This record gives sequence, structure tokens and C-alpha cells, in this order.
Amino acid sequence: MNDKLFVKGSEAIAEAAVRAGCRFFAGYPITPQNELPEYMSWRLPEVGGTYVQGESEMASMNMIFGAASTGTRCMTSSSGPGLSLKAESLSCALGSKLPHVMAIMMRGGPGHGIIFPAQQDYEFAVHGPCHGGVKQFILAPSTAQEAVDLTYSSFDIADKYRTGVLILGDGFLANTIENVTFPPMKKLEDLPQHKDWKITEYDPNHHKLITSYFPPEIMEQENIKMGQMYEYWEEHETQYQNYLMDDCEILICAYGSTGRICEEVVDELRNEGLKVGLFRPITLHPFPKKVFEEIDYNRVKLIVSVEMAIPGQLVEDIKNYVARRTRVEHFGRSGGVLINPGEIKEAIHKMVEE
Amino acid sequence: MNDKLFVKGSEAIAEAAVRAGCRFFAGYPITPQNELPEYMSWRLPEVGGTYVQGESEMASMNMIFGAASTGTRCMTSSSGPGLSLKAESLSCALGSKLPHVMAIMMRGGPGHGIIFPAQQDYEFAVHGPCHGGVKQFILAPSTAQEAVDLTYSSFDIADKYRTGVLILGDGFLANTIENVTFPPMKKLEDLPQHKDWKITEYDPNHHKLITSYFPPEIMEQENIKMGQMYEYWEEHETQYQNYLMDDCEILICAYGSTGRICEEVVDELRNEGLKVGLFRPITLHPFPKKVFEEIDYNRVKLIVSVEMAIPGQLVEDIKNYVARRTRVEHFGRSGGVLINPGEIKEAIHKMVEE
Amino acid sequence: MERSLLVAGFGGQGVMLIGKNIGYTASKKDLNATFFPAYGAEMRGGTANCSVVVSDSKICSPVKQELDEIIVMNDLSYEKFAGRVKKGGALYINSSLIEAKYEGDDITTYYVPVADIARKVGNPLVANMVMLGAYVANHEDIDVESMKETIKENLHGKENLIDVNIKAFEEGINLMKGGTQ
Amino acid sequence: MERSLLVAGFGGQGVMLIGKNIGYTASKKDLNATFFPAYGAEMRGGTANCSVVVSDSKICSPVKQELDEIIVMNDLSYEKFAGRVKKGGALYINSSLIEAKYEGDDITTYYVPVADIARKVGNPLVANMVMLGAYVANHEDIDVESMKETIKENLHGKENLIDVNIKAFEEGINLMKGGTQ
Amino acid sequence: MEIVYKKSSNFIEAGHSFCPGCSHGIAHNIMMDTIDEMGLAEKAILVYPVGCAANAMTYVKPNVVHAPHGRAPAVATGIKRCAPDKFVVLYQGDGDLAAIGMAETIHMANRGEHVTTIYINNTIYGMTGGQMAPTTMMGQITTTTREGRGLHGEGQPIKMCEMISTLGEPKFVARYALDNAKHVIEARKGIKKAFQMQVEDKGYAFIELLSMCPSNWHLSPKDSVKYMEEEVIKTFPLGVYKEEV
Amino acid sequence: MEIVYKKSSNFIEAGHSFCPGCSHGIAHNIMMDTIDEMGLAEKAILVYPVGCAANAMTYVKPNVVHAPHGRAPAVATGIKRCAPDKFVVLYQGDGDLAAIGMAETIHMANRGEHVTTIYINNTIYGMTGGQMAPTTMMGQITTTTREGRGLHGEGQPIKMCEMISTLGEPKFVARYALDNAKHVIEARKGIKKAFQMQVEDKGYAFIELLSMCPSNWHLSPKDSVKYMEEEVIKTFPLGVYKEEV
Amino acid sequence: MAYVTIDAVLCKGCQLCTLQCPKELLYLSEEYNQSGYNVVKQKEGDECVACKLCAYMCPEAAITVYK
Amino acid sequence: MAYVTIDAVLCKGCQLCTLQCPKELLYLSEEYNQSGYNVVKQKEGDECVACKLCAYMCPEAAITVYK
Ligand SMILES: Cc1ncc(C[n+]2csc(CCOP(=O)(O)OP(=O)(O)O)c2C)c(N)n1
Ligand SMILES: Cc1ncc(C[n+]2csc(CCOP(=O)(O)OP(=O)(O)O)c2C)c(N)n1
Ligand code: SF4
Ligand code: SF4
Ligand code: SF4
Ligand code: SF4
Ligand code: SF4
Ligand code: SF4
Ligand SMILES: [Mg+2]
Ligand SMILES: [Mg+2]
Repeated sequence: MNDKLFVKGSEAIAEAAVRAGCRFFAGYPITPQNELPEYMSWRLPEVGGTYVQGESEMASMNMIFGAASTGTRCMTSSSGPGLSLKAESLSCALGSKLPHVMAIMMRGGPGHGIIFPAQQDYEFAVHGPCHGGVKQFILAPSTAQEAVDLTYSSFDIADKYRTGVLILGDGFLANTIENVTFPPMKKLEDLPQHKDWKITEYDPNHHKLITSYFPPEIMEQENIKMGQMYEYWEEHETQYQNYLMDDCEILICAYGSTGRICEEVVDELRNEGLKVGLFRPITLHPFPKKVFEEIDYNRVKLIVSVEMAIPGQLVEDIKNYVARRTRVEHFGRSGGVLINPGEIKEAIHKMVEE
Repeated sequence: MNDKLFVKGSEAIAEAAVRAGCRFFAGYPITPQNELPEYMSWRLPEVGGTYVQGESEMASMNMIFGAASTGTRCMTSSSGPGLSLKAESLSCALGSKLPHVMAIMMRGGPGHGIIFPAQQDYEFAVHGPCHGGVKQFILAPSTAQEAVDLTYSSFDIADKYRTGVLILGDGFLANTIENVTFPPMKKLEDLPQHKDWKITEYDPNHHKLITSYFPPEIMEQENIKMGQMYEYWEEHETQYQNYLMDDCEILICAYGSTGRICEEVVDELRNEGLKVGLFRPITLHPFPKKVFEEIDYNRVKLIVSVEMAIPGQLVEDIKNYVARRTRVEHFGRSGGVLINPGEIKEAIHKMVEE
Repeated sequence: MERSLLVAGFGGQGVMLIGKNIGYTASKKDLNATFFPAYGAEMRGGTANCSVVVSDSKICSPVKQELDEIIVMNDLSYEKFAGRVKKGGALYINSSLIEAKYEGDDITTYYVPVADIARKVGNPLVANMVMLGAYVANHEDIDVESMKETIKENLHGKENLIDVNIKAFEEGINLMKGGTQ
Repeated sequence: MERSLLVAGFGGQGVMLIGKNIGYTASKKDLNATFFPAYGAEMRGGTANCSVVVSDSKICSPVKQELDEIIVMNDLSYEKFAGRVKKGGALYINSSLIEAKYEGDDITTYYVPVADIARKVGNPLVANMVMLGAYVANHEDIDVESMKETIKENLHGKENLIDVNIKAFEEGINLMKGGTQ
Repeated sequence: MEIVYKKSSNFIEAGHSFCPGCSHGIAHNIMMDTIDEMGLAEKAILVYPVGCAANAMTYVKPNVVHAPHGRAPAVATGIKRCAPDKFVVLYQGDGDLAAIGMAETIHMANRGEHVTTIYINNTIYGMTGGQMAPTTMMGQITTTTREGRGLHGEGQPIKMCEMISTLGEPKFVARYALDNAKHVIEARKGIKKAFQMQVEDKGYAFIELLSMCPSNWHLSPKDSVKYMEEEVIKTFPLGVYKEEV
Repeated sequence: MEIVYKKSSNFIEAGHSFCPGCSHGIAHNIMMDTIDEMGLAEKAILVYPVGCAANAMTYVKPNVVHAPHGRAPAVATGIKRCAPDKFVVLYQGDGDLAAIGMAETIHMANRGEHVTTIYINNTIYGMTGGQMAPTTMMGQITTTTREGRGLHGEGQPIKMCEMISTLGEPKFVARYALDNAKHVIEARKGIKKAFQMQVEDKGYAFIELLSMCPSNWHLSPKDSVKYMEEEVIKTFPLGVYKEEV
Repeated sequence: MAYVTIDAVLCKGCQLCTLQCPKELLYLSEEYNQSGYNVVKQKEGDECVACKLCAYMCPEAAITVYK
Repeated sequence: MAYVTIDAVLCKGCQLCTLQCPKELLYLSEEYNQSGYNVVKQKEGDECVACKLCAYMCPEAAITVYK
């Protein structure tokens, strides 16, 4: 397979996963990400891996649960409704410390089935997605290339922390075809072997039990450790794009597809004389909060969260981190209405005039 | 049936629901709230209502979906895992504007099955519980009596706003037996009739369609209206308990069972000479944020969020609302470890000394 | 007035019923009462305990770290809970099963051979009612007749067991009135 | 250099393939290209459109409010999109189906009777390739041979249709080279 | 001159948006004609699934509830239990009913809710673009079985009628096909019988309709008919599987 | 003197925490004895459900994966597909397998995964305190059917063997009872056959074990035996439902 | 004496009707409708027996049968 | 010559074994174990045939059979 391709975001993610060593995939059809499982259905057998079409999102998630307990790099994908359906078993998987990767391509919502891009699952994914207070590591790529790179590294993150990594994209990312260069195929021998916990290794002196059930005192210890891990992530694992932030007076915050769109907005507004910059968080959890401690709030007079979500979701977190040190606004479209650079520019102009 | 009883929290909620006009219940067994469906299973037929034991939490939620579309007051209940499993259909139900009530009794987590009380689903319920950015109205009773009163009114809220109301309790609330006085049985004729949307009314000129699927432009309008509704709630529907807040120097924030426990802590710490008060949010969504605008931050030197959750969850919201105007700390237990007044007192003493 | 009690033992010893009866009887008297059960793990053996708080004003926490009174029905519970009685409080010990003796004189201890008495009464399963009797005997504010009513009500569906339970309860009272320590 | 194009029509007219071929051919030339499809609702009739951006530097937004060029294949698309061509841009109109005439002279318009030509070529389904030919004819930086390769590659599995598609494509070029307006 | 057949007045005038030759259209005509015939339009509540079927939600005039994917049986249970005098029809695709909704389907059938299921088995996920469904036939090529079902442990096509007729409560379980007028006429009779049963409160009926999805079969409607006759009906034998009326 | 029977060495010494007379214990003995006999302990991966069964997770020595409620079949699928040389046994209760996990159960069986299911049907939700299960018998009193199942549209007890044997892929489907030693010996033979099949990669086997839950039946173990003989076995006939080995 | 009319707006040219007609009266015409589909027509003449087979088969309910 | 031993720590007094013994050799004793259960014992004598029926039936695997 060529290393450089003109390829759909969904397929790019799939190929990157295979190259990262993913050898098991289970998923269920849902637009706008059908091409991801479809790609896996022929690509995995080609490299000796397994594709199973689950009978539901939930079953797929639980197949991942099983696959992960064998130490196999594994993945599932869906859209927001699927993330909802995976929620319960996700909680069990995270509690059982099973490394896995999940790609969720957001679409308009709530509910039954808009197929157009949106970012209305941010709050759910970042603050929600399951009971018991466990969290995933969340990466939000903005282009197919970035999706490839992040997917490639996501399996390492999952293994390193024995956690779940969520690749949170949207219908834009999933469906846009563009140029992508792929990293090399990893050798399975070079991947972590997990002998200490994976259930395919039998050791008469060490009973291996994959579970998220513990007596309260031990569960509390687990909770504490998880909390510490999240703090560690925040210290060491955040990623973001700083695009002309350093001298900006107006700061746009946007992630994923909206992030890439806003780069154009920044350029154009700069041309029009406004000192605009872009903060694009790449890790949504851990969130690069520290950035908001380093901002010169005497200079930055306005922060605008641009999202494909109404009501705004990212904006609520931004407000939290800014803690009233400057003005924070929101501009967005939602429900599957495509957002475009023109209207974002216009909205910012209007905010400035206010 | 007696109006005053010595009764379990779960059963108190069930009886209050029946008196509020609930005539359909579907649920699935899960500790610590089994007594709620068990009660409904004999009580509802007694008043001409229907109890169905769903084959799963998801099926139960969808039975509620169907029941609600007939305009019937209806309810389901579960614990955190069940809330996770209901997430997808909940999103559809909220998007379809179907009034319903759900009681969730939290237990330790994440995952498979601790049966002891915890409050580790706050962030999930308040910021998460489903895709597409829709939210429930959330009530957090602290005693069986309050659970009765809030449950009784929850059906009115659900009808008024065509939304879902979540009664978020925990194993303490569910399992504690205590004295309760019940409000009177409502007459079904006096309840809202919903003729304009319920699908049992046929009108050849007005096709009734219960769905959360809309073309993007209309969906966006729906999103905007929902957002406005949440703002309206925040303005008009918040509830909280103010216990000795007005002159306090240390403010405890705690909800639900922990809230009632902390009342005792306040009394005892006051006896020990510390000017402590308690803010107990009763509505978790809408959250009584305004309270944090009215606090005199020169007086209140320390705010402590006490929760049965590690890492803290409510505390993150409190930090957001306080916006660095004073010190905010967290004390909690989790994973099903029972929290008790003694250790809370001790923790606060320690914080004060720091 | 607020009084906190914890009753602990293994599943099957009927510790829940002791607590529930005490709470319920108080509630009938227009006192506030809370009863909180804690099972080791559902449906199966293991240990179980319950907390009861009775008060003439609002009850905040239904569980306490330190308690006015504790009833322990087996060894494990003795080990786990005996130390949590408040100074000046009381500890009721099922001396048929627990051999240990409480050391220290900051609390009052009652050694009640409930299993032996229950067997005497004719049913080893009513040891809990013997303990309840012993407890009630020490509390003048608990009305004995009202408690008997409670016992009967809580045996709804097992009416054939009412007599032996009442008998055991009375034996518990008698024992205490006779005085054991 | 950045060029944005939107192709719109009803499902079944093959508008996606026009856009995909343009994007893919550009990508082979080491240009950046993005292709974004938007279906009315999946699998069924209705309208469909796609956005293509070709650039020699990084492409930010794959969709634009105003476009350099727009191809409209049916009435509905004409009505919805014709107004979104940038000043100085170009509008390609399937004049076999669209009767309307663009009023105003701020943009260049091309009226291409693609369905008629496709029928002449022998298959009404290749009208899209006629339009592609017309478009390519106007763009010297798009290599005709490379585009033919693209067309063939994208007909993988339907090899029997290659000839008629290429023929239609060539007819589109000829038409333009002949000059229509 | 008398009209002996015309489009049901229970449809809005504008047509539906199914693909040319899609059996969903035929199934809808049967459903609506029968509702007309039996005068059930006012009593009817149609429960739609997620899938191509949902395209018809705004095409029909009786009241509609749009269920989450796979959960129509649970939704219908809630409706019928609260409104037992209404006439409740579930209309579900094979992905919806036999994959994600399997548990709900079995359990509703097992409870014997007094409703009617119309099950559109087109051996594929239509709406999402032609992935393998539980009903996809051995060797059938789909977007997730590029070389045909059966090479990678996908198992065999699930036969819902066969499975449901092992349950105690269902009273009428039958499979029809929509590939030619003769079969359609049989299907019409079966659906009428099922509807009649519900009107008479005689228990649960499950009607499977073997359907064509020319778009995702990548066949013309005419070739789809052939495929139905030669392949699909062989895998899914037509007939009444259970009748206890 | 020779020991002819003793507790399997695949258990830890301390006992399990099932209630007195609970059939979960008997089922575990069969499972572990057979694993011993066949030398499968090192290859074995046991997939436990949520339910009383899970009490034994730390009682057994082979490696264990604890599946979310009802999803053991999906979890086992993930395991077996990634580790086809391992010996994978699912152990599930009737609430877990036949209620919430119905879809996963049917679909795993239909895929014919090369694993073995041991299905503990005690006609009740044991762990949660005795609510009606899909398998609860007509008239049986539970905490959610106080006057017995069947008065409020609960339908009839679901018979998994009967349903699963209509599917194409399963190779061995059989029901046994654990009420007396004769039945237990038959169950032992059935389980051994099923295990053997997996070792020889012959496809999916489904073993149902009718089990007693004295605690939630509110009967002594002795009376539970009687109830099994007189009621449960009548509703759920014993025997081999499918055998294609 | 019988005949059918075919709603040219609704017809999608799938030709399922043409397969059914025992008299082979229906054929796909050259005419396009506004959605771009060729539409089916009935041959002239009086052979139609109003058997309704075409109508039962039409997914669009585009066929009205007169007798 | 055969006999069984019953692990008094494990036995929960369910008496499923006593029902199975063809020789009726097992009985519930008066003795309690540490968990509070009466435990089962085998009658003295040499009637035991090591048929293992009791052991197969014991949920606790408390019975060891010797021959
Ligand atoms: C929870 C959820 N999962 C997946 C989807 C995506 N989805 C839309 S329709 C559909 C199924 C379509 O197949 P089928 O039920 O066979 O109906 P058909 O379109 O073939 O008539 C799926 C999986 C969804 N909308 N919601
Ligand atoms: C998602 C979820 N729902 C519900 C529960 C509560 N729960 C625990 S065990 C159990 C089922 C017990 O019944 P069964 O499977 O028959 O096993 P048994 O205890 O009878 O052996 C249930 C519903 C849970 N843990 N998780
Ligand atoms: S995709 Fe298939 S099922 Fe869907 S409308 Fe088209 S033909 Fe019908
Ligand atoms: S509750 Fe029933 S199934 Fe659970 S351990 Fe006790 S007897 Fe066994
Ligand atoms: S009614 Fe019968 S004869 Fe007339 S056109 Fe239709 S199929 Fe042919
Ligand atoms: S069946 Fe209907 S839609 Fe199809 S060609 Fe005939 S008239 Fe047209
Ligand atoms: S081995 Fe046989 S004979 Fe001996 S005690 Fe056991 S059941 Fe009785
Ligand atoms: S079967 Fe086992 S546990 Fe039960 S009484 Fe006999 S020896 Fe004891
Ligand atoms: Mg289908
Ligand atoms: Mg069970």
C-alpha cells in the first residue's frame, strides 16, 4: 500500500490504526463513519487481523473489551449515538483498565439520525461518557493527516496508561477526502506484551482477573489512582496548536474541523487588521488548561469559542479556565448545519463592535 | 394507604410518583433501587396503571418513550450503569420532547457492580448523560421526605417543559428507612392533557409525529430553543438549601445524602467555634449558580465541596462558579465507602489549619 | 435526644430485623428514626450491619462513626465494631458465639447468651429477638407492647412464627430484668 | 493559488464523481486538495453536492460560503447555489435540464447541454463526464491525460463503462474548445 | 368508469423518497390500503424505526412515533400498554429488528403484546449504504463482506420467523415476499389477517416481508426480482410459521 | 485407601460465598472437574457475568474476564477471535443471558463462535433479590410478580435451548438439571462433550443447567429439589436439542 | 374497456409493473419527468383487464386502475 | 471399606447430599461450624459404596470420597 494517498478521513484513521498494530476491530454501521469499519472489513484480514461486525454498538464495545483483555491492540468506531450506547461497557472497560481506541465521528443531534457534521458531543465525551467518574483520553484531530498521526500514537497512549483513547472527530473529518502520508507499519513484536495482566498468559501463582468490580475500600483506591493519572496527563500529555496566539488580542478557541476552518478565519481577519489568534486544543482530555494561565489578559480582550454546537459546550470549559479574566463569547452552528469561515468572520466583527 | 409511613427511600419515591399521577413504569433490576420497581409492580395495577419489567434498562427507557408519547405520566429507575445504558434513547426522548421522570440511585463505580452508596455519576448526569447536547432537569433529594416532595413535583416539571426529569439519589437515599408524609393522590383529569402532541389524539389536519429527527436547519432551531429553555430554567427553576450560609466563613457545598450529613457537620463545627454554613443545591441542572454571585468573598475564606466521589466532581463546577474569588477544596470518599460526619469535620479542621 | 445504634452480625442472624423493629417502633411514637442497612454483598452470607438513629429532632446523618450503642452478634462484628462505641455508651454482645471480653470500662457491656436462650425457646433463628428484648429492657422510653406489635407486623406472612418470636423477645427482657453483665 | 468548486445536482447525476475526479487529479500533481460530499439524506434521491478545494498551500476550510466556481446539474441546485459564485468566478450550467439564464455579468457562465451530449454518446448516465470535460477544458493546469487516468481508476470494477465515460469526457472538452456560452 | 385501485388517501400527495424499485414502497401501499379498508386510520399509531423506512414518516397521515434504532418493540409496548384501544403497527428493517433490536424483538414477541410487526427483510443495511445485515445471505457481497458473507465467521442468515415461532405467545408468524404481484397479493392477505387479529385483541402477529433494495444490491429493480426469486426466497422459505388464531 | 472424589485443585481453598444449596456451586464443581480431567486449566479463560455467578470469580484459579451484564457473548467473541488457541467458557445466569443479553447471546450463537456457554437457569434474578426473570415460570411468585407470573402480560418463560437450536451454526444444544445426582451425572457428560467439541474446534455449544436458588425461591434446599422436579423440569424439558458433531 | 393511468410525477421508472402485466401493456417511455426518471406508459388499446397486478407492484402507488 | 469425609469448614448444611445417598449414611449433625451452619456427617459403619453421588451433589465440594 502506498504511503501517500488521497483518502477519506475515516479510511485514513483505519489505515493508521492498522499500521499502529491494531489487529481487532468491531463496529456497527452508522453514518458518517461507515467507511471506517468498511475499510477494516477487508484490510484487517489482509494483515492477519480480525474484523467482526457487531450486532450493535454495545456488542462491538464488548468485543473490544474481550479483545483488549488478550492484549491485542483493538478499536471500535461509531458516532454520538454509538458513544451513548457504549457508555456502560466503556465504564467497565475503563474500570478494568483495558487499553483500547475508539473513534467517534460526531453528527447533528440529539437523537435519531442527522448525518451531517456537528460537535454537539463535546460535553458528553469530555465530562460524561459513562458512570462512575472514569474518563478517557480524548484526541481531536482537525485534518485527515492529523487524524492519521494521532491515531497512530493513540494505541501507545492506550497501552501506556491502560486506558481508552477516544478519537473525537466529526462528519467533516470523516468524509473529507484529502492528501495523507502514512507512517510505517509497526511490527507486532515491538509492541508492549502485557504479560503481567493479559489473560492469555497463565501463571499458576498469579490469578489473572479482568474486572472493574472491587470491594469499596479497594475501589476507592482505584478511584484515587485514576484521579492521579488524570492529573499526570494534564501535566505531561496535553497537546494543542498555537496559531498566532502570542501577540493576539482576540483569541479564537476551536477544535477539530472547526479548528482548521478557523485558521483561515484568523488569516483573513489579520488581513482585515484584527489581531486574531487561534488556540486549538488537540487533547480535549487532558485539556491544555495551562494555556489559560499563560495568557496576558491585558492584551487578550476577547476570547471566542467557535464550535458546531448550540448551545456552546467548549465555551463553558473555556469560561471556567478563563475565570472571568477577560470576555468570553461563543459562536456556533449546530444540528448538522455546516459552519463556514465567512459567517465566523462576520460574527467576530460583530462581537468586536459591541 | 396511610399518608404517614416509616418507609424506604426507594419506596417513598415510588409512592410519591403514583400520587403524582404516574401510571406507567418500566424498569430493570439493579441494586440499590430494586425496591422501587418492586413497589411499582403491585402498586400500579392497584390504581389502574401498568408496570412492565423491561428486558433491560434500554428497553425500559424505550417503553417510557412509548408511554410518554401517549401523554401518560411515566417513570423508570435504575442506578449509574442503567443511566449509561439509557443514554442513547434518552437523547432521542429529550430530542422528541417526551416528558418523563427517571430516578437514578448512585452506587460506587465505575463499572461492574458495587452496591454501596456513592455520588460518582454527578458529572455524567449533569454534563453528560447523552449525545447531542441535550440535558435533563435534575433534582437531588437528600431525605426520603424531600424525595417524596421532589418526585411529586417532578412530573409537573416534565410536563411543563416537555422534558425529562432525573431524580438523582444514591444508595443512602434509596435504602434508608425513615418517616415520610405523603401528599394527596392527584386526579388524572386534573393533569395536562397534551392534546396538541400526544399521539393518541388523531386530527386529520395535524399529522402527529414524535421524533428527534429534523433536517439540519430545523434541528438547529430546536437546539437554540432547548438552549433558551435551559437558560430560562436557570432563571426561574433553581432550588437550594441555605443552611447558615449568611454569616459563614467556611462554606460547605454538598448535595443529596451528603448534604444532609453535612448539616450535622455544620452544627458540630459551629459548636467548635468555626463559622460554617452549608449550600445544598437541590436542582443540579439548572444549577443555582447565582448563589456564587451573591457570596461575600471577603467573608467566605474557604469553600469545601463534600461528595461521595474521588476525584471530586461537584467541586469542579463550584470552582467554575467561584472563578478564583476564594479558596475551593474537596473532601470525599468514593467507591462505596460510606462517608461520615466525623471524618468530614476532621478534614475541614485540617484545611483550616493549612 | 438523639440515639444511635449499630447492629452487626452475619447474614441469617436477623440483625436487620433488630434494627428495623427499633426504628419502626420509635417512628410510631412520633419520633424521627432512620434505619440504614449495609449488606456485605447481596443475597449471600458474609457480614451485615444496620444503623439506627432515633431522635426527637431532625436526623442528619443516618450513619455515624461513633455510636451510642452497638449490638454485635458474631466474632467478626465484635472485632470490627466494638471499638466504635462512644465513651459512656453500651455494647451488647452475643455471648453464645463471641468469646472475647471487652477490655476497658469506658462503656457498659452486656453479655447476652442469645443463641442459647433461643434454642431453649425452641428455634435457634430467634436469637435476634432475644437480643432485641435485652435491648428494649434497658430502654424505658421504648414501649414493650408497641414493640410486640411491631414484631407481629414485621412477621406478616409468617404468622406461625409470631409466638416463638414474642417468646424469645420476652425471654430477652426477662434476662435483662433478672440482670446479666 | 487556491481554487474552490462546488458541484450540485440530484442523486444519480454523478455529481460526486465530478468533484472526486478533480480533487484526485490535483492530488496526483502534488497539489493539496480536499473533497467534501454532502448528501441530502443517505442512499435516496434528493439533492447532493460536493465541495472541492485545490491549493498549492495548506487548505483550511474544505467548504466555503462563496466559491470560485460552481457546477449546477439541475434546477434546484441552480436556484440554491448560483448566487454563491464569487465575483469574477464561473458558473457551469447543465443547460439540458436547466432553463433559467443567469442574470448579471459579474461572473462567467457556461451553458453546457450535457444530457443531450451524453445521450448522443449513447448513455444518459455519463452526462457528468461531459460536464467534467467542459470544466477541464477551461483549466490548463489540469492535465487531460492524468484526468483520463483518474476516470479509469474510479471506474474500477465497471471496466465496461470506461470507454463511454472517456468518450463523454472528450465530448465535453471538444464542446468547450469549440466554444459554448 | 370506476376506479378499482388508487393510491391510498393515507399518503400525502407528494411521493416518498425511496429509491426506484424499493420494496418499502410496496410494503407501505399494502399497509395503508389495509388500514383504509379496515377503517383504522384514526386508531392507528405507526412506530417507525431508524433506517430507510423512516423516510416514509412524513409520507403517511396516521400518527407516527419514531423509535430509536432497534427499540420499536419497547416503544410500541409503552404505547399499547398505555393506549390499549389504539391500533399499533411496528414497521422495522432487518438491521433494526434482527441486529441491534434482537433482544427487544424477542421479548416483545414473548410478552405477546397485542401489536403487529411488519418486518422488512431486504438482507442489508439500506440506509447506511449496504453493510452486511444479520439476514445477508451466504456469499452475498456487501460493503463489509467484499468477498461475500461466510468467509470470516459471520455465521448464517438469521431467520426471524423460525425463531419467533418457538415462543409461546406469538399467535401468527408468517413470511411473504414482495417480488411479484402474486406474492404481494398473498402478503396483503397475511397483513390483513394480522391486523384483524389486533383489532380483535387476539395477540401478537409477526409478518416478515422479503424485500428488494436495488440500490445496495447493486442490481436494477428487474434483476433484483430475479435475485429474490433465485436466491433470497430459497434462503428464507415463504409460508406461515405459526398460526394459533 | 484411594481418593475417588475431591474438591478440584482449580479452586482456592476457602469456599465460595454462594448460599447454602445454591446450584452455582454444583455447576462450578462440574466445570472445574472437567477442566481438570481434560487438562485445560492453563488454556482456559472463563468469562463471568454480572450476577451471583460472579461471586466465584476469585474462587477459581484459571484466568477470568468479568463481562458487563449480559455481554459475556460479545466479550468472549473478542477473546476467542484474538486467541483462537485458548479454551473459552462463558458462564451466565438467566437474567444475564436471556434478558439484557438476549441479542448478544443469539448473535454469538449465530456466528457459531468456537466457545462454550454454560447457562445457569434458576428462573430468577438471584443477585438482585429475586425479581421475575425471563425464565420465571407461570404462576411463580417473585418480588415483581407478587401474585405469580402471568397476570400482567409478562408472557411465558423463555426457552433458550429451543430458540437457539433453530439457528444454523450451533452444534450442540442441550438442557440438564442439577436437582439430583443422576441429573448431575448427565450434566457432567454433556459438559464434557461440549468442552471436547471446543478443543477439537467443532463449533459452538450451549449447555443449559436448570438450577436452584433456594434463597430467592424462599424454599429450603430440600424443598427446592422438589420444586425443580415437580415444576421447573416440566416447563423446561431436559434433553439434547441439537447435536451436529 | 379497462385502463390504467400512471402518475408521471410519481413514477420512478423501475419497471416492476411492466414485469407483472399479463398482457404486456406497460412499457418504459422515452419521456423524462422532473426528477429525471423515464416514466412508464400503457400501450393504447383495450386489452387491459384491470387485474391490478401492476398497481399492486408499483412502489410509488403511481398507477390508478379504472374499470 | 469406603467412606467419605466432610469438610466442616465448607459445609453449609444444605442437605443436598443426604437426599442422594442410596445408603442414607449422611445426616445433619447438631454441630455448628464457624459460619453458624449445622454440618453434615456420615454415619459410622462400612456401608458406604463410594458411589460419589453425595459428592457430585455437594455445592461446596466439601465431600471427599475414599475407596
Ligand atoms: C443507535 C444507532 N446506531 C446506528 C445507526 C445508523 N443506522 C441508521 S439506519 C440503520 C439500519 C438500516 O438498516 P435496516 O434496519 O435493515 O433498514 P433498511 O434501511 O435496510 O430499510 C443504521 C444502522 C443509528 N441511526 N442509530
Ligand atoms: C447494567 C446492569 N444492569 C443491572 C445490574 C444489576 N444486576 C446484578 S446481577 C443481575 C442479574 C442476576 O440474575 P441472573 O443473571 O439470573 O444471575 P443469578 O444471580 O440468578 O445467578 C442484575 C440485573 C447490573 N449489575 N448491571
Ligand atoms: S437504499 Fe435500499 S432500502 Fe433504502 S430506499 Fe433505497 S432501495 Fe430502499
Ligand atoms: S441468591 Fe440464589 S443464585 Fe444467588 S447465591 Fe443465593 S441461592 Fe445462589
Ligand atoms: S391492470 Fe392488469 S392488465 Fe391492466 S395494465 Fe395493469 S397489469 Fe396490465
Ligand atoms: S412500478 Fe410504478 S414507479 Fe415503477 S415503473 Fe411502474 S409505474 Fe413507474
Ligand atoms: S459415596 Fe455414596 S454411599 Fe458413600 S456417602 Fe456418598 S452417597 Fe452415600
Ligand atoms: S451437600 Fe455439602 S454443603 Fe450441603 S450439607 Fe452436604 S456436605 Fe454440607
Ligand atoms: Mg434492511
Ligand atoms: Mg438467575
